[in-house]
Formats: sequence, C-alpha cells, structure tokens
Amino acid sequence: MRLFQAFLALIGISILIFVLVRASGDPTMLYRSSMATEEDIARIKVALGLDKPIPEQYWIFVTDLAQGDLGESLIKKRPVTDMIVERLPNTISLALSSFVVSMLLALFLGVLGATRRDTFLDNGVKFLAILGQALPGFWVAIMAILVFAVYWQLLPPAGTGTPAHFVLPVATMAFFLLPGMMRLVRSSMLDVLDSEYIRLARIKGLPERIVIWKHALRNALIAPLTAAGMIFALLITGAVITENVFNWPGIGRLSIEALVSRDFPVVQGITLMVAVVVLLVNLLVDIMYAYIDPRIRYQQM
Amino acid sequence: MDTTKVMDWDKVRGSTRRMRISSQLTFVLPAAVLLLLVLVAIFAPLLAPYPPTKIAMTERLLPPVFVEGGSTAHPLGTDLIGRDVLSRVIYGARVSLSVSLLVILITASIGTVLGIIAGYLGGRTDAFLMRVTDISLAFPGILIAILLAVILGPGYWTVVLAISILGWAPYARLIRGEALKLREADFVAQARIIGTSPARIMVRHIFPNIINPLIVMATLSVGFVILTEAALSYLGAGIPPPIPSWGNMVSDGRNLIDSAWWISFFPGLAIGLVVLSGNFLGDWIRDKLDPRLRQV
Amino acid sequence: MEGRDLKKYYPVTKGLLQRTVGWVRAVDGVSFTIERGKTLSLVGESGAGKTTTAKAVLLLEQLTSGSILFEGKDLQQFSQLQLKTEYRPRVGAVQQNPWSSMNPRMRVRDIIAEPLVVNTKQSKQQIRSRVLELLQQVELSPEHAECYPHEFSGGQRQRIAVARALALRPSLVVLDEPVSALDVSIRAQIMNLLKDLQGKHNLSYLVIAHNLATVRYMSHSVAIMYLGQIVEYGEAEGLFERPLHPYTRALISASLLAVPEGNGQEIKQIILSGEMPSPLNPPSGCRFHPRCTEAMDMCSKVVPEIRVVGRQWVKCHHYD
Amino acid sequence: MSKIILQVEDLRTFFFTRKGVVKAVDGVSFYVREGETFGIVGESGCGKTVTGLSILRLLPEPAGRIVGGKIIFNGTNLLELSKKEMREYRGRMIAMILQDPMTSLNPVYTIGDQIAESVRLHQGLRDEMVEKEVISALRLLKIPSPEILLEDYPFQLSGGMRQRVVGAIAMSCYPRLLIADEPTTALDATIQAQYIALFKEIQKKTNVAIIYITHDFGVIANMCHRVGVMYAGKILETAMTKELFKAPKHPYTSALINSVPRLDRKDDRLYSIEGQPPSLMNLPPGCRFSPRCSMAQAVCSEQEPPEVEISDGHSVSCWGMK
Repeated sequence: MRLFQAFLALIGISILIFVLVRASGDPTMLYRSSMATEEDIARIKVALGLDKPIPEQYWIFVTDLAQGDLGESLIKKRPVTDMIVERLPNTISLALSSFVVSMLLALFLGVLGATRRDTFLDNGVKFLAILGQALPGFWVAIMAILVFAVYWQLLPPAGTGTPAHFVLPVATMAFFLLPGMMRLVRSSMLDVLDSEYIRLARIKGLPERIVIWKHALRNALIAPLTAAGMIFALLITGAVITENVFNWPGIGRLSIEALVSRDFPVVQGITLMVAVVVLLVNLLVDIMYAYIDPRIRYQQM
Repeated sequence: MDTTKVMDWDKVRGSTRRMRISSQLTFVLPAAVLLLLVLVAIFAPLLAPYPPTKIAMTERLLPPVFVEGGSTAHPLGTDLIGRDVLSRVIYGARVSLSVSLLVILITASIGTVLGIIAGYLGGRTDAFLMRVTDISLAFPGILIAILLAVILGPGYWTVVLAISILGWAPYARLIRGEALKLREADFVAQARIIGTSPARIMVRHIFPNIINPLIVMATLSVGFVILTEAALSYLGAGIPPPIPSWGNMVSDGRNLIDSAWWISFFPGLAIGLVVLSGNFLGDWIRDKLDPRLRQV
Repeated sequence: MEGRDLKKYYPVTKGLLQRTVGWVRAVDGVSFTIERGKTLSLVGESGAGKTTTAKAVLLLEQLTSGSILFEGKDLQQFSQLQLKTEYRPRVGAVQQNPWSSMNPRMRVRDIIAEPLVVNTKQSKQQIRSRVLELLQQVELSPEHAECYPHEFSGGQRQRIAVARALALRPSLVVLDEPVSALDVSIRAQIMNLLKDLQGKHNLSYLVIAHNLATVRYMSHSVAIMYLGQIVEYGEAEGLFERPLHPYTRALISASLLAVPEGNGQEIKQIILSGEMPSPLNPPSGCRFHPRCTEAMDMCSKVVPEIRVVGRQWVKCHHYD
Repeated sequence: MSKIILQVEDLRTFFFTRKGVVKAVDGVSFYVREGETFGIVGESGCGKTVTGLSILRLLPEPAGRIVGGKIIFNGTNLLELSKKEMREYRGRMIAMILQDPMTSLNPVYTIGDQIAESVRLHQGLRDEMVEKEVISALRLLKIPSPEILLEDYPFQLSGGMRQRVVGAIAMSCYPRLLIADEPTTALDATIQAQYIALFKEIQKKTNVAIIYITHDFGVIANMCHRVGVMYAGKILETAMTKELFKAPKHPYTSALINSVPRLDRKDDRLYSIEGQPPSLMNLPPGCRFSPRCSMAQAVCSEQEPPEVEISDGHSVSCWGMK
C-alpha cells in the first residue's frame, strides 16, 4: 500500500518536472547559438526527440530515467549520472555525520530541556536554539571560518581531505539542524510527560530515570518521526548551503555550479535523484514507525 | 516529579513579577525592531547616505568607522567596488520586507483555502490534498528554487514564486488540522442541525476559529521567508546583483572574509535580528492567543 | 414523531479497493413513538445505538432503511426544500457538552439568532426581540446577549443552548445527554428548567441518556437499548417499578443507591459478566444471551419477538 | 476496630499560577483504617483529585506545592521523606488508580511488561517468579485468560478491561492503601457495577484500605464505609455512609443529596442549589458554602466554621451546628 503510494508520488514528480522542462520554453533555445540555421534546429529537435508527440516524449523521458540515464550536461558534455555518482559520497559523508551528531545532541538536549524545565541548563540550550533558528546558516558558516580559520587558524577554511576538514562543515550543519530537531523532541517529550501513563509510571514508584528514558522517550519519538521527512529535506537544504560555503565537492555544490552555468540537465537530474531518495526515506520512516508504535504494526497485519 | 515541602512566598511572587516583565519585553523589543524595519524600508531613500548601487573605486574596502582606518563617511565600511555597506543594508530591508509580505499573503491564502476545504470536506479531497502537502513538505524546496532559477532566470518574481511554492504546505497542514478538529466540534454539528449550508459553516463557523493559529503562523513565517530569501540570494538563485539583498551581500563578502569581514557581517546581523524578532513576536502572540500551546 | 424499524449499518472496508468486508449494525430495527408534550428517553450504554438514532432524527445520518414519521408524514416523502422549511425548524437539539457546542467567536445573541438567520427572513428588529424573549425564558438576563460563551459557566451555557434550540419554536427537541457534562449541583437546575419549558410550550423531548435516575425524573416513556435494538419499552413509571427484561434489571441494579435510608438491608446486586459484544458480529438469538443471568437454551438460537406485558413491551423469551 | 493506616492532618496544597494562587486543597483532615473504604465525594474542581495526588506527592511541578499539614502513613509522615524514600512507598505501599483507562496505560509496551515492571521493582524477583506474580495479579482482577493477555497491547483491550489491568498494576505488590480516583466514571453502568463488586471482593481478600474519590453518590453508597463531602478545597462533613444518607447535617450535603434524582422513587420536583461553586483562586470569606447556602447566618460570611464532632465519627464544619 505504502509502496504503491510512493510509486504514484514518483510518477507525479516526474510529470511535474517533465512539464516544467517543456513549459520553460523551447529546449532548443538552450542549444541554439546565434549562427544556427533552421536545419540545425530541426536536426537538434530530432536528436532530442522533440518531433515526437508529447506522451511519447514523456515515455522516452521516463524509460531513460528508469535506466538511470539522466541525460547529458550541456557544459561538461558528460552523462549527468556519472557527475552525480562522482560527487555523491562527499555529500553522504557530510550529511550523515551531521545528522548523527545533531540527532544525538537533539535527543540528549531535548530530553534534558523537557525534564529540567526552566533551569540554567534548559535556558542556555533554549537560547542557543533560538539563535540557531534566527541566524542564517551560511552567515554562521562564514563567521566560523573567520574566527576558527582566519584568526585562530585552528581549522582549514574549506575543502576536503582530513578529518579536520569535517569539523567546521559538520558543526555549521548541526547548528542549522539542531534547533528544529531539539524543539520537536522537547515539545513532544513535554506532551508525553504530561500524560496519565507517565503519572501511573510514577505511581508505581519507578525511578525518574526509567520513567523518562523507558516510558516517555519511546512515546516521545513518535512525533519527531512523523517529521523525519521534513528533517531530511532540511538536511539536503543544509548540505546545499554548507557545501557552497566550504567548497565541499558534493552534489549541493554541483547544483550551484550548474545553476551558475544554467546547466539544466544537471539540476534536473539532481532534483529527480533527490526525489527518489526522499520517497525511499519516507518509506523507511514508515517502517520505523511501525517498530516504535505497536498500534500501527497491528493495523497493517 | 516530587513536591517541595516548604514554600517561599516572596520567591514565588518575585518570580511571577519577573515573568510578567520579561513577557512584556518579549513583545516590546521584537515589535519595535519590526516596526523599525518597516520604517527603514519605507524611508530608505531618505535614510541611506548613498544610493545603494553607487560605485566609488577610490573608496574600496574601507573598514567600518570603529575599526582602525574607518571613516564616518561610511559608518559600516564599503565593499569591493566602493559601495556603502550601510546604504545597501538599508535598501536590503526593502527586498526582505516586500518579499516577506508578498509570500506570506500568497502562502497564507492558498494554505487557508486548501486547508479549510480539505479539513471540512474530508474524504478523497482531503486524502489527495494532504498527500500533495506531505510530498511538498518532504521535498527539499531549495532544489525546486534552484530549478526555477535555472528555468526562469534569477529575479524578484522568481524568488517570490519559489518561496511561495515552498511555503504554502505548512499553512495547509496547520489549517487542515484545525478545520478537522472544528468539523467534529459540537457547534458545527449544531449548525448542521439548524440547516446551515457548508459554505456558511466554513466561512462563519470555521474560519473565525482558525484566525488565531493563522496569525501565529504568519508571524512565525516572517523568519522563514527572510532566511529562505537570503539563502537563495546567497546561492545566486535569488535576487540578482546589483540590487542589494542581505543574502547576496553576504555572498559578496564570502571570498573576502580574511580581509574585509564587514561586508558579510552586517547584512547577516540584520537578518538575524529581524528573524529573531519575528520568532519572538510570533511566540508572544501565540502565548496570548492560544494558551493551549503555551507549554512549548 | 414516530420511528419505524430504523436501521443504520456502517460498512467496514478493507484494503486498497475499499472492499466492504462487513457491516456494523449500529441501529438494527428500532421503532418508537413520541407524543406531543411528552418525553421519550433512549437509554443504554455506549455503543447501544442511541446516539445514531438521534442523529438520524436530526438528519445528520442517512438511514439504511426504515422510516421516520413526523406529525403523520413520512420524511422520505419530503423534498429537500420541504425538509429545510417544514422539518428542520420544527426539531431543535441540545447537545451534551456546553463547552464545545457554541462557536467561541460568536456573541450569545448571534448564537441564539443563528437558527433564525439561516432559516427565516425576519428583520433584525424581530430577531433581536425574539432573542431577548428566549433569554428570558431560560432565566438569563438581557445583558447576557452581548457576552461571549466563555464568560459563562456550564449551567448557563446549557441554558443558552436550550434557548437556541427553542428559537424556531420547535415541537420536538432532541436532548443528547443534556446534563451529564454538568456538575451535580447544577444538573437539577437544568432538568427543572427543561420540565418547566415542556409544560409551557407543550414540547416533545427525545432524551438520550445513560443515567437512569435522570431518565426517570425527566421522561414519560423509556426505551432501553442494547446493541442496536430496543429490548424493553414502556411508560417510565411502570418500567422502573416493574422492569421485565433481565438487562433492564441489571442496569437498574447497577445504578441504585445500595444503602436505602430506612431498613438498612442491602439490595441484592445483579452483576453482569463480560462486556457488550461488537455490533459488527452480534450474537445469535437474543443479543443479550451471552451476558444474561437467566439465559435458557433457546435464547442463543431463537430471536425473541415483542411481547406486550401490561403497558410495556419486552423482547425476551421469558415472557413467551 | 482495625488500625488507622493513613492519617491526613490539615493538608494544604496550592497551585501557584501566573494568574494567582489556586487553593486546591485548603485544610483537609481525614483518616482511613485498614480494610476500610473512605469515600471523598465532591463536584469537579473541588480538590478531591489533588488530595489523592498529594498523598503520593505527585503534583504537577512546579506549580503545585504542598504548603502545610501532615500525611501520616503507618506512623511515618510522608512529607518528611526524601524523594528516594518516597519512591519506596509508591506502588509498594500505596497504589493509585486513575480515572481514564484509555490514557493511563503506556501505548507502546505490552500489558505483561507494564505489570511486571512494578513486581520486579518492588519485590526483586527472578523472571519466572515475576511472570507468576503478574498472572496472579491478573487473576485477582478476574481477567479472563491472563496468559494470552500478557502479550497484548493496551489499544487491543476495551475500556473496562484496561481499567482492570490498571487495577492489576495497582494490586500487583499488595499495597496497604489504594487511592482510586473516579476509576469507574469513564465506564458504562454494568461494567462499573462489575468493577465495584470486584474491588469489594479484593478488599475482603487483601484487607487493603481504599480511598475512593468520586462525584457519584450511587457509587459512594455502594462502595464506601465512611464518606467525606468535599467542597471548594475543604471537607465539610465526614460520617459513616449510612448516617450521611439518613441524616446529613451540613446544608451542602443535604442539598446535594436532594438535588440528585433517585431511581427508586418518583420525584416531582428536584431541589436545586442556586449559583456556582466559587473559584478556588478567590474564595468567599467565612464559610465557603455560605453564598449558596439557604440557611446562612451573618456569622457564616465572616468567620470560617470550626469542625465539630457531633457524634462518634460524624463531624461537620458549619455554624448551624453550634
């Protein structure tokens, strides 16, 4: 059922992009140089399959996609797929490490904030979260470079290679991701702590430690999990920005390089690939959901 | 949690008074900042010492006045081609503010209409609209914005369109949730018993009851819109130079960070200040209008 | 008002194609009569189908089968327009929860006037004077008209709800648990008000309730519902003095004060075993037999017919 | 007479909110004997639930605080215990059943887990023994086929069955005192009758003392030996149940009893109490019932009436008794 819906969504997105591509004007415009003749244009049209009817064009577009063929870059004249595959590991390593760091911190600080409300620690964490939500990520990154790389020269300002190169990008990403995630954990934890079954757990005489980390946390995770899709979207957004600030050779950087040179197939390819990943992530979330919440597990059986 | 046995009366009184004062501060300060922003944006030509795009190659990369070598002629310094940073920050307010207002107007309207329809009518309409909303929420919007910028070319209206495409879904989801709750409310059932038409129910019974969350959401999204606009402009997918926008100004300074930090620093600070004010004001309004949400 | 063999089944669907795999028989053959100026109460535990029946009367639910007769005319013969102009205004409703039954954004005068605005073309002046008249009838003062619902207590709100229900001068008012959300000390006020209004305007009431004592105080006749069916029906006095159906007896025993003032002897309580089964798959024969303390062999096999005993009727094999 | 297990003396629990101080419990005293059921009856918001939570010292922090009084359980003042010592009492010595069975069980753990947790914590048993204890707790609550139920999640059970599970959790360590906060209000009439009969039986078996909190006089009459009638944060009258129904002394008690319709007789017109209960943030001076009392004298609105014991075990706080 879920798979079916994901499949439908994929078709929807592919149609949307297809329409966007065609609606954006005559694709031959992109190839046309001032010296191209009418015949040249017609030739390009045939080469691109533009002489065929629209549904057939869409079919070709989709079958190409299904075979992993995302077209060819206008500038580099290389298959888009190759370009993405080449850059992907960098993005994954950056996104994954940032995600793990911020998730762990969010859980820890969120729970702490909810259980020690209005203490010095809670207020400190809240203050950082407020700053994190207000200051633009790219600016924070630049200022971090200024302080840590230019003045103190502790860390490299940009690029990849050593573990030290990870520190600033991951920290900026975490600064960007953490507030939202932490707020989610904190507020859902507060909701749960207010519930009757937590009261009952305390009536049983359970120590606070068990009440919170066993009874409350598992229920409190359900709400943030519904937002996992959004967190993933945030992760990609963060990656695009961070990669650009730190000259990190990932797909975020690639997409902006393509934007600058108006290399349409590359941007389109990245968007499509991300769409597929988004759907996969959401499927994964559904599975995890069922693991945490027995109500859903039993419904589907 | 456990109960403390002894009570300190004065301490409790003191803390409630402190709470009241700080609650007023969280309204007055952000409201003042936002009001200032509006005034600055409106009167930018009067306030700015120079035209924002005036190039003066002889006065390149001047530091701000309080740094050695700075001059009062350019209180916040100048950039690579001698444009006055203060003037550009002032004019940048125009972009941020107008984009915010437009986008919030568009997204709030679309979201409210779709949300009420989905929530009240329910069934297949609801299922379809919410699936679209979910996908839109789960999709990294920045890529759509970049895609649009490639297709349409960067520009003011591209930015408005792109952020609107990103921003309507949270409204739709919130309003739909509220409408769904209200649909089950007894007073809506009562209206149906009386024979009120669905349109009248949606307009007269449901809409007035979602205005509070709508206002809260709109205020809170000032921050989102300004940050997104800035991010897009920073990436080159937003407001194109030479029009000053806080985002593209930070970008201008990126590669000069080791020599002229002020080019990036001040516009970023402006963004932070405005977003912070928007968030605080939103929280304050939420506390006032919707005590249910106060806990968080 | 008369209900004849009302049935409401909800489909249970499953899977991708929303295949119907069964029916929830929420209301399964319910018939009743409400006389002018009298009160009929539907009594039962949650899931007995009493609320669904009331919703059908209020046109909030489409019946699967059966017919409702209003002042001698079958509602199915009414056109949409006739329903709107001739039926709706004649039937009012008061809901259980006075905290949620009013739009918090409307003033009391607009709340009470809403039925008039939607259904009639009266002038502002006419509406205003009618609202004031209604406020007076429910013992609220005219100044209250300008207030918002949140300024009132539960009891006062329920009075406003009653005023709204009476706005169009209905002949029948559906009262869905009218006092159960109120504080014990406030309930009597509202019940007395409802009785007074009934006498004054010759109103018919259809009361939905689970509290038997309230029902006895309010009603002329009573229908005891179990699992979508009426198992016993009759005049309130007779039914409470001489309950026939074992389920009625168990219900009464469950809600009696067990310490009578005088003699101090304890009343033998009837404790039922088990819980009400799912209406998706009701038991064969008499629907009550799995929990009945007096069940016989035939109870699980043969569906009991209506037996008239005195001025009440019952569906139970003990009276065959 | 059996031993007094719990004695509450002049308990005061206040909530400190932004708008002001809510005096939820304002000078409540009562006691409970072993094997006895003491009922606390009152309208919503009169402080009866807060009284129950105060005994366990589980008030919502930071707003709710106990500001005065003693709670003496089996010779120990619970208010003087450390947090850790207090935990030793909860669940093992004093248990509590909450009102709404739909929300009081943790949705993500099985029934078996949730009962076993208590048993393991307080009795320090090995796993096989734990399961035995859990099953015997379920048996005590007459839950059919307990072995199968162990693996079920709360959402798979009906409200009545869930409330039995909550009862099993409460009784799993054989506490000396059980606080039952409207445990049957959310249940249907016939299920309520089952539940009450069940607890009467359990009380006979285990000699547990019960504090039964409710707004329903029917339940009080059915279940309790002695009753305290609570109004706006204070117990106005305490008596044996039979005596309270036969000869209520406080005007509030008699008004309340007369305003409830009776099933065993035909009432022509109910007595109705005028007005509303006062706000706990802003109590009237003198006797808190005086503004609504039909027998109020001048002194009633000036000074708070003292508690007077008019006969053995029957005490009233009313100037009319003087």
